[in-house]
Amino acid sequence: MRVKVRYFAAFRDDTGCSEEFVDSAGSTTGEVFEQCRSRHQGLHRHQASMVAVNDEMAQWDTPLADGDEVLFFPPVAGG
Amino acid sequence: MRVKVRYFAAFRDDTGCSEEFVDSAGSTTGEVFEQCRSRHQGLHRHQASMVAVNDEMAQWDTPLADGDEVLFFPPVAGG
Amino acid sequence: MNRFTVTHDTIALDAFRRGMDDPSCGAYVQFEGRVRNHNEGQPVLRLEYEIYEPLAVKEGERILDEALARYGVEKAAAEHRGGLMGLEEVAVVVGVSAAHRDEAFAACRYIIDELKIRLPIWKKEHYASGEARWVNCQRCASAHDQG
Amino acid sequence: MNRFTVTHDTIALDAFRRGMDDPSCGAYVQFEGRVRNHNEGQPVLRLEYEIYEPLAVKEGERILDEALARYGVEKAAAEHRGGLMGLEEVAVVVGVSAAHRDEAFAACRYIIDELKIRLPIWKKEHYASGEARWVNCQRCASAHDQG
Repeated sequence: MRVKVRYFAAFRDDTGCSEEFVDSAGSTTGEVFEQCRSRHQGLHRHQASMVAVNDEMAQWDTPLADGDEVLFFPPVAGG
Repeated sequence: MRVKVRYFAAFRDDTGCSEEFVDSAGSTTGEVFEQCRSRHQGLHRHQASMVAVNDEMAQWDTPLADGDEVLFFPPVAGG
Repeated sequence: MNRFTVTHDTIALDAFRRGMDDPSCGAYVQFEGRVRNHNEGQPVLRLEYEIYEPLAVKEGERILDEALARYGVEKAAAEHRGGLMGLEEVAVVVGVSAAHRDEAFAACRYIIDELKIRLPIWKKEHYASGEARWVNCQRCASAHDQG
Repeated sequence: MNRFTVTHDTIALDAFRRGMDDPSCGAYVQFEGRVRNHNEGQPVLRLEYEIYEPLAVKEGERILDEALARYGVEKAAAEHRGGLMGLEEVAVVVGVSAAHRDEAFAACRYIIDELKIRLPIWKKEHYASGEARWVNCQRCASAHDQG
């Protein structure tokens, strides 16, 4: 399965990358994130990080399909 | 004791009067109001009515002195 | 500098808000009370506010001071319009600037609630039927008379 | 008609408020989030907001719908600015028109609270020291990391 991954804000700084393609053996957003972590040492999943798939908010166990676009969001500005 | 009495809003409509002088045997704002009621049939002291003396908020048992200006306020607009 | 003011013209909202700028504040909350086209089922054409200005200003300033002390906000101001006004016109505006939004919301709410019950200001509604009536707050109207 | 909008220019507050007029509404509450000159003791020179617009707009509209349904208010709108902005500039504005002030205050508060935690919007503070830093909400920062 091949998905497109996009990093925002602090995640873009952490990875030095704004988007990349990932060939994944995993099948969920969480598994793809772990794979990205192994590729980018600075990347960490803080508790308030969020994920979206194809411009809809998703969960960390949301299943992915080939061609999906996965958005990794670091914690938002909040307060 | 002679005081000046001023009526506002609905009280002015109730009395047909915006101000008048009252020679009073009473000594408090409440007593002067009762005297005014006997003079103006339409005048009633609703629970939320307020009174001021010489441009300071007062109570219904505030003592008065000769020459004081007493302001009778019907219930305010509120809500 | 008065922070509570009474006007008999249109309230100058832009000037009011410019006066509330404060570089230390991340939050600004503004409340506007406007003339609405109905009350208790009756169509309203316009409102008239009678204000006893000397005491309204004194008590208004006091309420603003209380809000500053109670909530620790940086700036608070309010302006009330008197006289006749038409639909959608602003009768009263309250503004609060604070470092954070918690206290800005709380102080703004406190101020408008206190202004409404403590200031010598009376509202007369003019209806489409041609009638006009002094309006009291519902809490007061439902209370028993004392005499 | 979008009620949640994103802009990269100065937020047009006058136009925003004009859009909130409603003759059936006696209460209007507006919240403005502004750039303040300090955070946690550090002098701030300017802010930068990164917004992922497609999802921010979708989720923003959802939050406005929730507020209308939950509080029964007549109108609700919000606008968020992205990019660099200086001190005292408005980063976000929320407006609510309602028949009465209770629900106008409650809905306005609900909207800004939800926007702050649910929208994909990130804030970078640029300090007088020349440094810049992404800022998270304190609640999130104090929580433990998951990995």
